[in-house]
Amino acid sequence: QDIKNITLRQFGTGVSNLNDVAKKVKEDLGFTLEMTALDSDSVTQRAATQPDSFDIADIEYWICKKVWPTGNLQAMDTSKIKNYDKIVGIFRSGKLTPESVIAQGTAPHTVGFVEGPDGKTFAKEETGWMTLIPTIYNADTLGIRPDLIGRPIESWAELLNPEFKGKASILDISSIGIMDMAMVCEAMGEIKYVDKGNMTREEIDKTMAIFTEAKKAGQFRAFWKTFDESVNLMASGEVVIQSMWSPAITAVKSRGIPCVYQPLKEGYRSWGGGIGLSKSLTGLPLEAAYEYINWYLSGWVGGYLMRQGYYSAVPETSKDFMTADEWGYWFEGKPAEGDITSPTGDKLAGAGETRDGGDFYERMGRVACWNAVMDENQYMVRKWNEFIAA
Amino acid sequence: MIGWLQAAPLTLVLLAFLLAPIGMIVVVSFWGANEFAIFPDFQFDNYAFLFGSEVTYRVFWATFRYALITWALTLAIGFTVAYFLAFHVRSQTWQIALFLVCTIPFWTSNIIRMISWIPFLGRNGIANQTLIDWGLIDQPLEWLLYSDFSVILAFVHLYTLFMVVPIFNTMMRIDRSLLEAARDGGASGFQTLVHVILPLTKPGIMIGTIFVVTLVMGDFITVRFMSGSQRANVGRLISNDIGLLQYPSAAATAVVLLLTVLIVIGLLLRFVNIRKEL
Amino acid sequence: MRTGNDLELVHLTKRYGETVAVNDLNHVFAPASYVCLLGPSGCGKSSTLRMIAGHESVSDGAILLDKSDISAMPPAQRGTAMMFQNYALFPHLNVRDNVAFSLRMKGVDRETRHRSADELLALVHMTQFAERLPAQLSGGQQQRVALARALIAKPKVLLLDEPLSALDPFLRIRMRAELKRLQRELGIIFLHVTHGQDEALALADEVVVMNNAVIEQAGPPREVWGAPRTEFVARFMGGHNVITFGTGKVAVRADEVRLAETGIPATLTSVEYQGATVAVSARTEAGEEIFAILPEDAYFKSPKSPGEGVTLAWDEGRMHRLQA
Amino acid sequence: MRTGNDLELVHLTKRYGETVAVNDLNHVFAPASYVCLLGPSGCGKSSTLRMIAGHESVSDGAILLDKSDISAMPPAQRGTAMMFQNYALFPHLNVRDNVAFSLRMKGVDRETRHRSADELLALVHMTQFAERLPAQLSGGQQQRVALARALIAKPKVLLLDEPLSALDPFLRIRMRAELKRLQRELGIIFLHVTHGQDEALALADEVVVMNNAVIEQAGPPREVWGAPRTEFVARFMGGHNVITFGTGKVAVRADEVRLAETGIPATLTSVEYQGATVAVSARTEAGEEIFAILPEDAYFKSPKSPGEGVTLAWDEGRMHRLQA
Amino acid sequence: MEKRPFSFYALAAFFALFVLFLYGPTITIGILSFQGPQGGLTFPMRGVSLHWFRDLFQEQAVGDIWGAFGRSLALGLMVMVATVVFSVMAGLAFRKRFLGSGALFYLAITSLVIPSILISLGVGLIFNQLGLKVHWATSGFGSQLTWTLPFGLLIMFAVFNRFDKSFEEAARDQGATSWQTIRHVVLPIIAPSLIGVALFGFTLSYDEFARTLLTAGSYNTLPLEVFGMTTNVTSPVIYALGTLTTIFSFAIIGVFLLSAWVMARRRARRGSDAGRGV
Ligand SMILES: Nc1ncnc2c1ncn2[C@@H]1O[C@H](COP(=O)(O)OP(=O)(O)OP(=O)(O)O)[C@@H](O)[C@H]1O
Ligand SMILES: Nc1ncnc2c1ncn2[C@@H]1O[C@H](COP(=O)(O)OP(=O)(O)OP(=O)(O)O)[C@@H](O)[C@H]1O
Ligand SMILES: [Mg+2]
Ligand SMILES: [Mg+2]
Repeated sequence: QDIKNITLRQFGTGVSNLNDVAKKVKEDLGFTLEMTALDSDSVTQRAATQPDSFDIADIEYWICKKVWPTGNLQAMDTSKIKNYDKIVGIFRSGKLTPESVIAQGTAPHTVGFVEGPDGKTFAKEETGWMTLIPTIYNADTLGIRPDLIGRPIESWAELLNPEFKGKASILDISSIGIMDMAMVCEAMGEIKYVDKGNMTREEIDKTMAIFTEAKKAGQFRAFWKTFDESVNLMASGEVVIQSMWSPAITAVKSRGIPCVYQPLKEGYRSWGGGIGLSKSLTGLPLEAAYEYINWYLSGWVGGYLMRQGYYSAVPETSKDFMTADEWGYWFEGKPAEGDITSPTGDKLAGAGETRDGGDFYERMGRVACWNAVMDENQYMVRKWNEFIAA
Repeated sequence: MIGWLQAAPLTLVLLAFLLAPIGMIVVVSFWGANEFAIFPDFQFDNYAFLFGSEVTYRVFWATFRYALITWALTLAIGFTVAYFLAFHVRSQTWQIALFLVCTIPFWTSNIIRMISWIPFLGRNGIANQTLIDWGLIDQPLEWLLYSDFSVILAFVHLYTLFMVVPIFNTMMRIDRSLLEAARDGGASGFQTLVHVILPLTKPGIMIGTIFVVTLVMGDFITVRFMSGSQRANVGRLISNDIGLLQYPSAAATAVVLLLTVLIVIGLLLRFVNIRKEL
Repeated sequence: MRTGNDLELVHLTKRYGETVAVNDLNHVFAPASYVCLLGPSGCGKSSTLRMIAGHESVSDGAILLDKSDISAMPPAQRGTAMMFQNYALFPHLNVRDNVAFSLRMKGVDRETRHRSADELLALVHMTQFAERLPAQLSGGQQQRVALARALIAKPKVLLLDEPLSALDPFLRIRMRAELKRLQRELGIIFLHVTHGQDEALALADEVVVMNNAVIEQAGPPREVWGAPRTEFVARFMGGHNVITFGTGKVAVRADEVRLAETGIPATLTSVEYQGATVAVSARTEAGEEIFAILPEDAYFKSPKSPGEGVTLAWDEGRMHRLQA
Repeated sequence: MRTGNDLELVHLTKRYGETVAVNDLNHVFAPASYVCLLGPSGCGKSSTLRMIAGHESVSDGAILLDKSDISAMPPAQRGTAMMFQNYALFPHLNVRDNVAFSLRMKGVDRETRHRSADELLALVHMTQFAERLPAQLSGGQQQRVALARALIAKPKVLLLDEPLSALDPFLRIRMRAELKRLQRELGIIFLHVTHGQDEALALADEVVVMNNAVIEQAGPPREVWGAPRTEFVARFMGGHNVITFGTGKVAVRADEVRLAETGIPATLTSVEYQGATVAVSARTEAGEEIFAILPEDAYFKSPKSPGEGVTLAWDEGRMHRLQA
Repeated sequence: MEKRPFSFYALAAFFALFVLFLYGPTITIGILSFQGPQGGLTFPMRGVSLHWFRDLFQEQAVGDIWGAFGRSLALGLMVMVATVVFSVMAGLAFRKRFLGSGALFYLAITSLVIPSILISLGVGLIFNQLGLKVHWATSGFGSQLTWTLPFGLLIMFAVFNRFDKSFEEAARDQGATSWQTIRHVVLPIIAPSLIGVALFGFTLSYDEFARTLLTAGSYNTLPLEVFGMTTNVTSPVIYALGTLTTIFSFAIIGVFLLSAWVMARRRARRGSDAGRGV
């Protein structure tokens, strides 16, 4: 059987499920990759309940924490991953540099490994069997409209500043939203968390109480759930400050609307995504999947994603697929020398501009917490529902 | 015998895709769940939590409120439109043509249409711009979007036609000479409307009510989009639970919602014999 | 002679786009008369009636009731009332409320209007059905309710559009006696549209025959039937033969034609038994069809069958010259 | 005498739950006869017809056509054909295809069936309308098409349920002549249900009067009209007075009653002009209502109005004793 | 032409406003689909171009519009055919009483009023528990039928309530078998209403979101795809899609009305004696 006849079905959110990737796979590897883009709720559901509907799951690490125990995914043998050694430390030991402190929350490496091919529980350190192969990740912060705010923003606490009444927003995905809330509450000095990624019920209650009060006072214009909504909220001026994702900023900017991904003194909230393989994948398709993963880490995709403002799991391979100027702008935080364009050709920055937040190490080194699933998740979800209904 | 054969496809579809799922939902509502999976069990936790939470009552109330307001508006608009089509548009061809014109927007995906309300109603949207240009307001109206107003606006937009059709259908069955008889009896146009047309249109209104009320009570996507996730109804509660893999909890809420809807509809059905009135 | 409550049509015309449904009618209906408007389908009877009632606008001309022009007034203020062919009873109201409808519209209080309604129900012998819904009544009963409803406003003119056509023949004959009785008791104009000349002859004080949007002939039934002015009226009223002579057309009543020894030879074409009489038709050598109504016993003394030769005869004096 | 194509009902009964719609009918319809089934509403006429046609199951008894029981056969194999009151022409098929429908069902090829259809259309004078849709035809034309369609299967019995009631009075009289002509030409049994005794008298070779689910009287029209067996028949056929004497009831034909100098005193209650005749009714001192049909000129020599006293008389020999 | 009363103009104006309201989003979509290449989903317009229409026919960054469109079309057609066939059969069955007809009727009503997300949830759960694969053509198809069939059935009730039984008796009298009666008489006569059922079935299916949400399997239908696309930067391409859909619907309806008009004309030319006493 020819590997070229194989079709792999991948699903994930629109963030990374790009048709250009599938096209390139066809060119470079010869087999077909079918991409299905879903909203984040559906992604979790698919992964957890419909193992037959996909071969490759493109999900986030915190989702993995929920999905892995269903047994729908199979562990991957790192020895088959060529660039395994070059994957940044965050996804292996948890440390970006040997001296880094591991941030709170569901750090990727804590759910990145299992004991063996059939392992059900996550391992503490590298075992040679990976749950997800890391693909992209980023450090998130608040996006702002500098033109409409007109003053420097330095703290997460500004999100609840009454000055922005009716012009603020956060996202309505509980696992992520609660982390943003925690960043805000901590910055306001209202709560001191033991572990933002694993709150106690009291902490959850307190956090929610603060935000519910703000919501009732009309602080928020809307909540957003999809990437697109956040872009529209910002671009249309409905909202001037909100939690946001990096490419969303890029999208707003590409319309000529000023928008800043504002680094804040309390640090970033980070997230990471990876590729998992369906349990039912065996034989030739499985081989194709490994081939795909190896290709994924070999640089082209990394370059593509980095040019959108994400980071690649194996930055050094991506370098070959980026111009020096691009690499300098995106990775090293240097001022651009010429126009910086997106993979689709839209101009994102002109000469002299620098990326918000500095270079890779500065940004990823200041991560305060990771998107998380906590022990009290169920309780938190119910509280979240109450918050929305309030 | 032949009757059974003819009814078989409908029956099978309904058994497989309606009754079985309902059964499943009822069963699952007693199951347990953890982070990632649901497991067979027999516990009342889901219900206990549901009825124990003050949010449940608030959300059910919000759902009823949406249903009620939407119903009142769709009824007022739907009745007027149906009245116009039935009594003022004379040729059948025109009636059909106008109907079709009303249905065309529904061929564009609901989601696309909902997204497009934002540039219309937003702070800097057409509506606010126009009002400011006309000098009617100085400040943009915030409540045009992401509010109960926008949610209900979208509901009315989506569901008025479901009210128009049955009312129109009933109106077309009213004998025209009754209207002349009313005029002959000295009734003004308005009196004719109140004393003759309205009572005779009741069955259509009932059927339309059934459509609108159930559609609004079961909705989750409109509320989410149009309120900017700031409001909740029962449907959203369920869909949130589903999104977070809390199927048993979703199922319990669903069972309660279903019972509520069925009770409401059961009450409405007492007033109208659907099969006869069509 | 023009007295109080008479109804006059002056150059009354109705056009629907190109069609002229009613063409320049001029007629005075005497007070307290029972008038039957008769004519073939589409001749404009309903249009005339509906213009008088106010359910159709007048294209031209005027309608004078009691000498004042009512043609621009709303139906309820004209002093006319209409009874519809299908009765048009409000299905959601019971009999009493149907009858009391117009009073309710005027804002008359419940008790008063129910009392008035009950009086009218008594008039049409429907008191015991006051609580029923129209769907629970037979055709004849419905008709009486419709009548009561039309009469409650004390109209000066009652307009009836084919009021009997929905009834079966027996009921029809009973109800027409009832109509006649009521008209006598009330002493108002009844303007009754019908297809049936027997109905018109039986009921009317005055028969108005319409054709092609105009009045062809009007007068007491005996005059119209006995002396039809035109061929159309002669044929339409029935019971007449229209025979063409060189000088013009004449009408001969069918019951005046005899089978005799001498007369016009003809071939029998059909025989219809009618009970007391037998209607035979025969074709003359000129190709004209002539009908004869023969007394039953006379015919059956020497019955003939179609195809046989017969001789037709009538008294010269019974021939009646037609104008057109 | 029993010959070939006769139709016999044997203990024919129809029950709908509790209601007995047709109760133990026994009757033989002679071949090639035009039979009218007459009776008040709800007496079971339609039920009888529909059982013969096969559209209603038989509760009890048998239907023999040509001596073989057809009561269990499907409609199309019985040798009967039915013409429906509203004609039931298929609105989506043109006239020719409507007529050819049954041949198409049998799988007859297009050309043959069109040829047969055209023959029948010629028979009913509808050739030129072959391409039209039913909605484009007038009532009378529709009726002819329905007739042609019913006849194409060459039935031995044609069943007609109130075929003329949808037509206006003029058309009705024309179409009944047409029906009679066709029946003569085809020589098959026509079984025609009607409400109207005039229609029955005019058309029928045999009149069958039903009442309360049974046959009250059957026979040639002249016999039924001239010698009604029961009070019901006498009243139903019309034209008769039923008068109670100590010894029983007698019937007197209304046209035999005269206004005379001596006789039974009575008060005139109504006068209906009928054209050639005048129908008057008067109430005797015994409270009985008696009708008289008087020749027009005789009456108008000394016209009377309601309320006046009159004296009624008739020849003793014209009284006819009733059985019930 | 009769002079129209004042109320006619008032109502016509109201109706026009209603149509404008229905078309509000459609018009917004229409305008915004001509955004310049730099423009987004919201006002202001950044130039005017056909860029997004061209873009619509090229591959998108995310998602597969045409694949999803194809699936939605296929699913819509499947649902349409099944709805027509099943509801006609059921409609025929319901003309006589049969054992369980009452229960089946109430089941259909339940199917109509059950919130759609429950069907989605239940069917998803069942397939999951039975180990079956969810696919738009199986579970998705079934779920959508629970929505379109009750509507179809109600329309069939309306149709058969007005259907004159004597047509069938006449056909049987003419020797047609039951199947021939249905094939040659019943179906052609009710055909216009069937077009209505078909259109209805297709529209409901084409726009259905909630019932397919958890039952579509690996591949998205169009509404799901559009929703999925909003997880990345959504461009006015979806507006271009909306505009094309609208134009296409207008075209279909135009053709439909035109052919109806032509047919009426052709008939009129052959003349009519209807209502004339001949
Ligand atoms: N609303 C209308 N629009 C156009 N033409 C009409 C309208 N109503 C009646 N007509 C035409 O006017 C003429 C007279 O109609 P009208 O109803 O007065 O006749 P009619 O004598 O009552 O007939 P029928 O005995 O059939 O009731 C007919 O040619 C009819 O077609
Ligand atoms: N399908 C039915 N179910 C129950 N009862 C019926 C049905 N059809 C007829 N009947 C009853 O049977 C009796 C005879 O009805 P049938 O239709 O034969 O009368 P008919 O003589 O034709 O009356 P009409 O002159 O009104 O047509 C009536 O009492 C009627 O109510
Ligand atoms: Mg008329
Ligand atoms: Mg009958």
